[in-house]
Amino acid sequence: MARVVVDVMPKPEILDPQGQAVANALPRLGFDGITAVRQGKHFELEVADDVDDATLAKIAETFLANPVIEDWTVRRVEA
Amino acid sequence: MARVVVDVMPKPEILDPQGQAVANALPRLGFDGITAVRQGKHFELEVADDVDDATLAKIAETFLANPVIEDWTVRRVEA
Amino acid sequence: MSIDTVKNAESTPDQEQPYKELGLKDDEYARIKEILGRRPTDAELAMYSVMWSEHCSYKSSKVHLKYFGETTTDEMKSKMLAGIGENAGVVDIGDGWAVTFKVESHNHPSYVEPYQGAATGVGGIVRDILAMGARPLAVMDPLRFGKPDAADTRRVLPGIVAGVGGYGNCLGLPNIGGEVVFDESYQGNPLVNALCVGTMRVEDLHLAHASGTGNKVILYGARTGLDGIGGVSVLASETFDDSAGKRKKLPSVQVGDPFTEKVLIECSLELFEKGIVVGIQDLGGAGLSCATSELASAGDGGMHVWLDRVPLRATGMTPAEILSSESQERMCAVVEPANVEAFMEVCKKWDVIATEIGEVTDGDRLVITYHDEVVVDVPPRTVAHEGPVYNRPIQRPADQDELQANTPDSLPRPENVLELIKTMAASPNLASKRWVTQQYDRYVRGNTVLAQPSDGGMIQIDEETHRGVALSTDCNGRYTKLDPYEGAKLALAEAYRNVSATGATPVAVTNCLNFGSPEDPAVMWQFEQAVKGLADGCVELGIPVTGGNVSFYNQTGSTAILPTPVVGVLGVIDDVRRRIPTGIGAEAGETLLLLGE
Amino acid sequence: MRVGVITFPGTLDDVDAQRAVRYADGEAVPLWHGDHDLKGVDAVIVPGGFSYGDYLRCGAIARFAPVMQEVIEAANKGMPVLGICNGFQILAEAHLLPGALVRNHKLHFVCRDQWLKVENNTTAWTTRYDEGAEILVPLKSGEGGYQANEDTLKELEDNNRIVFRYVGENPNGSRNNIAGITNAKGNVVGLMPHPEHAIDALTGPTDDGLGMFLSLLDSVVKA
Ligand SMILES: Nc1ncnc2c1ncn2[C@@H]1O[C@H](COP(=O)(O)OP(=O)(O)O)[C@@H](O)[C@H]1O
Repeated sequence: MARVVVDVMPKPEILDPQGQAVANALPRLGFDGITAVRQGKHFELEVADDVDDATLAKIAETFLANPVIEDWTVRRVEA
Repeated sequence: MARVVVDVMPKPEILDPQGQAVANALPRLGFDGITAVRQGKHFELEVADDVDDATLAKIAETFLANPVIEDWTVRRVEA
Repeated sequence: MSIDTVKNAESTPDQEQPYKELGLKDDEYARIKEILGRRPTDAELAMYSVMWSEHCSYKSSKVHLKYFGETTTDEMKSKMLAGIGENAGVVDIGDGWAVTFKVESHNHPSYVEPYQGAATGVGGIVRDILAMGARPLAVMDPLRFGKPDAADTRRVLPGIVAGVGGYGNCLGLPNIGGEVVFDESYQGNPLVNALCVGTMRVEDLHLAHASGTGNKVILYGARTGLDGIGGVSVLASETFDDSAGKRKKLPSVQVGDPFTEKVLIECSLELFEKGIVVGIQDLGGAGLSCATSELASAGDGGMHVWLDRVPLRATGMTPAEILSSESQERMCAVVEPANVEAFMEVCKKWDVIATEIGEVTDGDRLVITYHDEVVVDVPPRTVAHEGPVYNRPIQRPADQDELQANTPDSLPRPENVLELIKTMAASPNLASKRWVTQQYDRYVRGNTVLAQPSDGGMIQIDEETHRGVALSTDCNGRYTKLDPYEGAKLALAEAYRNVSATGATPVAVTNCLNFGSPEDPAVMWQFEQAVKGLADGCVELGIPVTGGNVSFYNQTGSTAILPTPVVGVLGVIDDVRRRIPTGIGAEAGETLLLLGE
Repeated sequence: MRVGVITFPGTLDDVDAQRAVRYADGEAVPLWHGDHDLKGVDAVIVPGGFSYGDYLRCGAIARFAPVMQEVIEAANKGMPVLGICNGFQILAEAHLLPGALVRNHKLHFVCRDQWLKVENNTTAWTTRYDEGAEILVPLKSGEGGYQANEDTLKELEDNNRIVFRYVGENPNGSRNNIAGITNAKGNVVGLMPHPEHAIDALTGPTDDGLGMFLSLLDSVVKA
């Protein structure tokens, strides 16, 4: 068993209303110095050992992320 | 400027319908060997250099995550 | 970054420009040069190309749409406060109330990115209604999909439905009806039409125009980013030097922010209420290009815009990109100088960014500067209202007779009627639409009198008098394919009947004409016939078409969709407590009557 | 009876809540998210909608609004507070009520007429109902699944703090079919369904929801 993390983020040129809402709220809560926030998704997958990187890349691209508006990264982490 | 990543995940004992939906869909799409999926949030913050770790921890705990249902991690990454 | 200025354009008359990539034909480009007496700047080219596109200029449909105006009698017009040509038609419904409604398409964007395409479709039509000075009240969503079990339908349908709901629910606009129709012809080209209805006091009607020299032009709402500028990015590679990095072709996808729109609505309504807006225009397709040229063109003077003042979300945007950005949730207002401060105060209360970006001038030119350099200097009417007009070839399809000759007489009669009924009840086009409609909030704001699964939606407008309106949208593309003239009439008749069946009196019509390529003479024939049928039907029923929308190029390869003129009918009811709910069998012993032949 | 109804940016059902208060012969007092006082009201309704777009988590941003600090203080002193839908989410985020509301188990927004069973008719907002009564009101939410840890659930069950339960198929995956709960004192109630949309059969499925606002009238008059 391996653990795989996929992070999916809105592309830089795409509006990120969620991140923006967080960024706008922080100063109101008394937290200064946070100049930008972007919000995406974080997936943790338990993966059988015979699942190769190409398959993981395919899962991320075709299913976990929407390539039209999102970028993504895939990485294996220590279990 | 520093870049800070906060990952927020549903606690293990809390139902995660989104992760479950992903896990159930994968075999239907022809991807086998993924035994579990959990879905959370991934935040990327641009942070002024004078914002210390305690402040970041506070932002994560009081705001970005809901400790009743979520766990979180905070880490600084190379810009 | 070197900017293409008017001065530069004058001194480099022979510089090649990518007008073809921007969708302009040789003769259209030649006409722009003739109008300006020089080559256009990049920014001007961006403006003309979006504003002269089929979508914005109605260049193929204009000659036919005229028929609506020609057939509308004074009597039909008697309740119309604003008609075709405005952002949306407005009808006087009595008691001092005016109602405005319109339906628009967002077909292609919803195919590319179903959730965001549908969401921003709702957002766009809501801003159209807001730009009339009205409070948006409710939405409807006529939808068309390919076969229900096709892979592409599975891709687009859930996203489109979630997008319509996600945006509309968050705005607090009840969804009071719509359509879900499946047909193979929509595979690869789903139709997402969105209707919005709004209301205002008659005296509060705001028309989009910029008049009064010295009045300020204020852009308010979201920041301007790189969204939806797709095509125009071909210009960027010419103006960006390598150090700035050549920008890759940008996706023409816009992401909606319904929260910002909700705040924009409340903010705008407060501005209207305080009477501090002279003219207003929403930013939709073609963004600032459209808003500035239309405002200036409809006013009585010229306009100067300082483009560098526009608040941006991205760095290094060129003037052409700023002008063509389709960033959502923005509006443009014309305000008297004395009221600017009050305007800004209201925006501040709602946390809405507002920026004075321009001024009405006494000239007759739209002049846009960027850091003191003139990048646009054009007669605004040539951009907004005097685009090209085409009288495209029309040809009744050769197989139309054959199609019509193939009548139901040739079909076998069913042997087991019960089985037939079961089959029909289970067919996707007749089955319950609850999977879709239960994702939409139909209760919000507490004025919904009828909604799904009623024949028509009904909204109470006045809590004291109980005056209200009813709406239905309908179209059967298969009828329209068989006979576009009669099919359009049938769509009108169905919507009219559905509104009547709620107990309301039909008073006005809007439409969204979804067709294939206007360059196909057979499609143009369908279009011409459908417009005639709809207009003639309206004369027979005595209610006017107050507005609408045309969506061409709905086809996969060379195969066009079924001609789909979606017709929306608005009705008035003076007391919603007298509505007629759908359904029979509330009490035993009721008598069932069949009316008609 | 003066009842404050809060409006945050993105609140939608404030007009409905105000109307419901008027139907119960109360005076609805609009409260703005930035207000620093409660204008002397006898009770507060935190209405439904999408405060701050429901970005981050439903209610997560709204709970920090200035007016919420006043509400928290007043609630702790016993003022009746009702959170409906987004309002329930805000009260949970503000820790006036335990647990949290998460995405519906089927991942879709659900709008439907929902039967509820009244489990507790002793709160400030439910005395007009019979215990065990079933009422029909709209439910419309995308994140209405009630979640809490086992201890909290036990505490709620053992102390009769579950006010409403869904009848029939669980619409959103809520633990123990919970539709609404109360705090230990019974003055703060939160529920996902919308009683304010069921005060008149003209615009709602029933007028079953009116009882909550009439109950408030009773408890304010009594107090
Ligand atoms: N996309 C939609 N959005 C909202 N309401 C819809 C949608 N599709 C169908 N409806 C509603 O569902 C009900 C049933 O639709 P339908 O089966 O098409 O009825 P009919 O055939 O009588 O027009 C109607 O009230 C209609 O307005």
